[in-house]
Amino acid sequence: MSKNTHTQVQEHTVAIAGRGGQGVVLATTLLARAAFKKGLYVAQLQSYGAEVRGGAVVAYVVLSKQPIENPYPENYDLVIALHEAGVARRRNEILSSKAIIADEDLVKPIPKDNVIQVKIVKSGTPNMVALGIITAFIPAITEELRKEISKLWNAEENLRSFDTGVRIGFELLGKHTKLKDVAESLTKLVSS
Amino acid sequence: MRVEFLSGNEAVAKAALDSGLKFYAGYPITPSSEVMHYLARELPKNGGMFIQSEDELAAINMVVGAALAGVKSMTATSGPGFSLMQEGLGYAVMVEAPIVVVNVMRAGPGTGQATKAAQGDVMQARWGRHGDQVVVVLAPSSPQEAYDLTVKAFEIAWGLRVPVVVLSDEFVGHGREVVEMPDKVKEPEPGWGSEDYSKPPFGSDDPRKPPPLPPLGEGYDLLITGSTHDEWGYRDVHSFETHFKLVKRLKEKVLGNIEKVFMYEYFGDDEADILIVAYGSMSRPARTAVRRLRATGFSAGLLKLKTLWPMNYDVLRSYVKDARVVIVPELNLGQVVYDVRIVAGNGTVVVPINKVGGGVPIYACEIVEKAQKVWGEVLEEALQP
Amino acid sequence: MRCLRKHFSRKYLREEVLPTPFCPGCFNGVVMNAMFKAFEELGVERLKGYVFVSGIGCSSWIPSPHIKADTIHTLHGRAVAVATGVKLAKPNLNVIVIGGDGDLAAIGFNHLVHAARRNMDLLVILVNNLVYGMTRGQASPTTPEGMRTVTTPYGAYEPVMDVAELIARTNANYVARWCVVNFNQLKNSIKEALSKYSRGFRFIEVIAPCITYVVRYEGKTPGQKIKELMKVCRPNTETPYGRIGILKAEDKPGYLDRYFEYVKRATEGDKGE
Amino acid sequence: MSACSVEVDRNLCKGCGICVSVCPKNALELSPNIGPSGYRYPMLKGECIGCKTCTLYCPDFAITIVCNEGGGQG
Repeated sequence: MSKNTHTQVQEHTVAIAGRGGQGVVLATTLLARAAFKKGLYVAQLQSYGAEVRGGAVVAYVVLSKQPIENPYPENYDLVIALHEAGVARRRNEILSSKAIIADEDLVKPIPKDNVIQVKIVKSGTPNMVALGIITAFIPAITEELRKEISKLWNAEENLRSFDTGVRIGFELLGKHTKLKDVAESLTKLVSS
Repeated sequence: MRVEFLSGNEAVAKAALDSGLKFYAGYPITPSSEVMHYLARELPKNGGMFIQSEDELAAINMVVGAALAGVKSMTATSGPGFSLMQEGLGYAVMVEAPIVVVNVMRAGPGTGQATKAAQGDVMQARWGRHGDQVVVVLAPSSPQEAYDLTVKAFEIAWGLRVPVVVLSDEFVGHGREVVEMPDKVKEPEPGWGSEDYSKPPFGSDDPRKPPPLPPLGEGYDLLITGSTHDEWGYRDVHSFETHFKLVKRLKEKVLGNIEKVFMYEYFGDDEADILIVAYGSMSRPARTAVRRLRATGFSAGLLKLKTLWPMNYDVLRSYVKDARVVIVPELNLGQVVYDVRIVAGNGTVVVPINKVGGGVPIYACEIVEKAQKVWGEVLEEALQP
Repeated sequence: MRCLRKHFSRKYLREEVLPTPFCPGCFNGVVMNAMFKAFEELGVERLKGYVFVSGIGCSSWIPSPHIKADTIHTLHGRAVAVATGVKLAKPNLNVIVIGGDGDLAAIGFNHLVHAARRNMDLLVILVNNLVYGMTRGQASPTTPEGMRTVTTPYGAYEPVMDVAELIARTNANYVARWCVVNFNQLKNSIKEALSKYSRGFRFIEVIAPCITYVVRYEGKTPGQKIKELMKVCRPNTETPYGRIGILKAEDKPGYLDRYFEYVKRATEGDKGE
Repeated sequence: MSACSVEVDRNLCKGCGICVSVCPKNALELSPNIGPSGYRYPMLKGECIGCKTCTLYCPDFAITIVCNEGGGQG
């Protein structure tokens, strides 16, 4: 029997929403593994259809300095939306998230001021660009993530897309002050 | 201590290997297949046997055969496959074969939603077989517990010669988390370490002590049958006494050891006004809900059940009796809530939260809102003249 | 007074369970004699290291509880699956499955045919009595067309399953079919399947019509049926029960040989990617 | 006198008559009396040549043949 006190639990979630075949699950797995190697507690979950390609996919990573209490957050700190199908699957959770970066071609315009729409899918391999954007919010895991990507079979191309994503991510951070809070809280996770 | 980033399904497979698993038979089914994938790779390298069976009926019966031969054996499946295994599970109960069956629950009935988490197999795991029987059902809430409870499953199965079901779900099985594992697990021993092969293999004077299981091929001339049998295995399909004695012993063997079998955790205030009873994956948002309720001034607690069967109603009652409101969140239309209703007195309001399908969890905020709403109603009723 | 001498089969039997519960004249006993004679001629005096697995049905009671050895009496149809588990868990054991046509050819056919495909190292003896004897003579997959049973009161109309031919078309090593009256051939087959062809899947079908629901319904005594079968069941000829004789005899590597080859690949550098 | 004799375990015999019909010498018949198991049992009526066919076909392990010369047992 444990009698814990009311300590605040600091858990942050990064999600990718997309379509089967875009590599959403793989991207979140790499992100989780890289964060794990940097000493964080992580939980990586996903929701996908029975079909191998084409269905709606939402996958996310919960990051914390302590063991994860609850890997089922009601909303996310940061969402990268790669396809409308994924957004539709978890509409409530995604729309109540702190910051959403959505593909401007494949995701229908979302009229909310915390949504930023940019070219993601057309900038390279979609999941790698997404990972790059996320990394701009947690720069401390960039090297671990690059190591994980290097193990993939088409590492070179993937790394190129990843770097493109990192660039897009930093550009967005420079332009949109709303993203700063999110980046700050995520960065704090690995800083100390 | 080993620390790895594993899915719940991988954690189950690793725990089984660490517990001395040497035989796995299984049939592919979502969302349990990763258990099989892992063991297909590892068992042949570790002196074990792996076979992809023609169906789940074959899988469970092969596993029973291997267990009777004295080898640690396991199978894993999901909903429809688990239904097919029920007959074999009942047989395993009758011949007292120490097997471990992992069921990674998905949304049913029928084919349902193969890739979506659910907790709808609780009653099937408990009562899915014909006749009177008890199996042990454990429900992990995370990859960490998937590891810990699978180790425990082998310990109980071999300690009591009883089938143990590890009732995981898609969230736990496919979710990946950090898992801490000991460097070495003590291999589970038959009869918790004391076996006398001169004693009858199917009878025991002490109902708490399982009979010994001599391995096949050593000259014990074992007579094993799924029909009603006496303590030496001779079939008796007529007498009341033999049958009654046998089924009672099979039940008492497990219930008599309930302190070794029944596992739970409590988190929160002593004698909490609002109690949440949860298990498996849904015990985790429940814990967050309890923390939030307490932070806003409520007296709240979480009773997390790790063992779903046999249920220790005394333990359950001891927590439920002090609560005014008991919330039971489940990814089904209400199954464990019946246990809570059995022990709840008139002064306790039992409220289920049910949600299933689409891979949608019950969120902590939903539990909090429900608790606050019901608490408000209870207060209002109490204040009425 | 001189003590009564014991029948040769009885050294392999649990004395305390005799007489058997089989009907008077039931051919199960003859199949047992053939099997025990084979053991005797192989010099096996004590069946240590042999595991007999059976399912549900009259012929499944041949080993359990009668044979003095490790016996596992399993669920209806699942004997081959349980036997597979035993064999793979303890490869040095000799595992023999005995079952009927309902058990092995109907409810358990999936396991039978896949064990044959795998060339699983088992000896399976199918005692084909043409009906479901234990449950009062319902039609089975091997019931001859036209035969009246409780479930085919106007005569069976489904085509018959030729189990031995089907198994012969798989990867099984050894397949034979004998009538119960081909006593020596049956005995020799069992001997061969335990010695010369001691690996892979070995399948022996024995035609042994149910004394109660086939023979008595034909108005014959067991003795008359034996005489009739002796005329019909000539080795290496076509009979109403299919071709009688050894249908296949090979000595290909069995499942375990292949598995251990596979293990070698796994332990000698193959990463399994 | 027959060189071989037939011994029947009357507790096991179920009187099915298979031994009578498989005997190549037609030397067996079922007794007019009922044995302890409730069935008629086989008796030697003619000459037994010790071929032991009856023992192989006896489904109840009840019949054995004892021949004087060599003391064969089967």
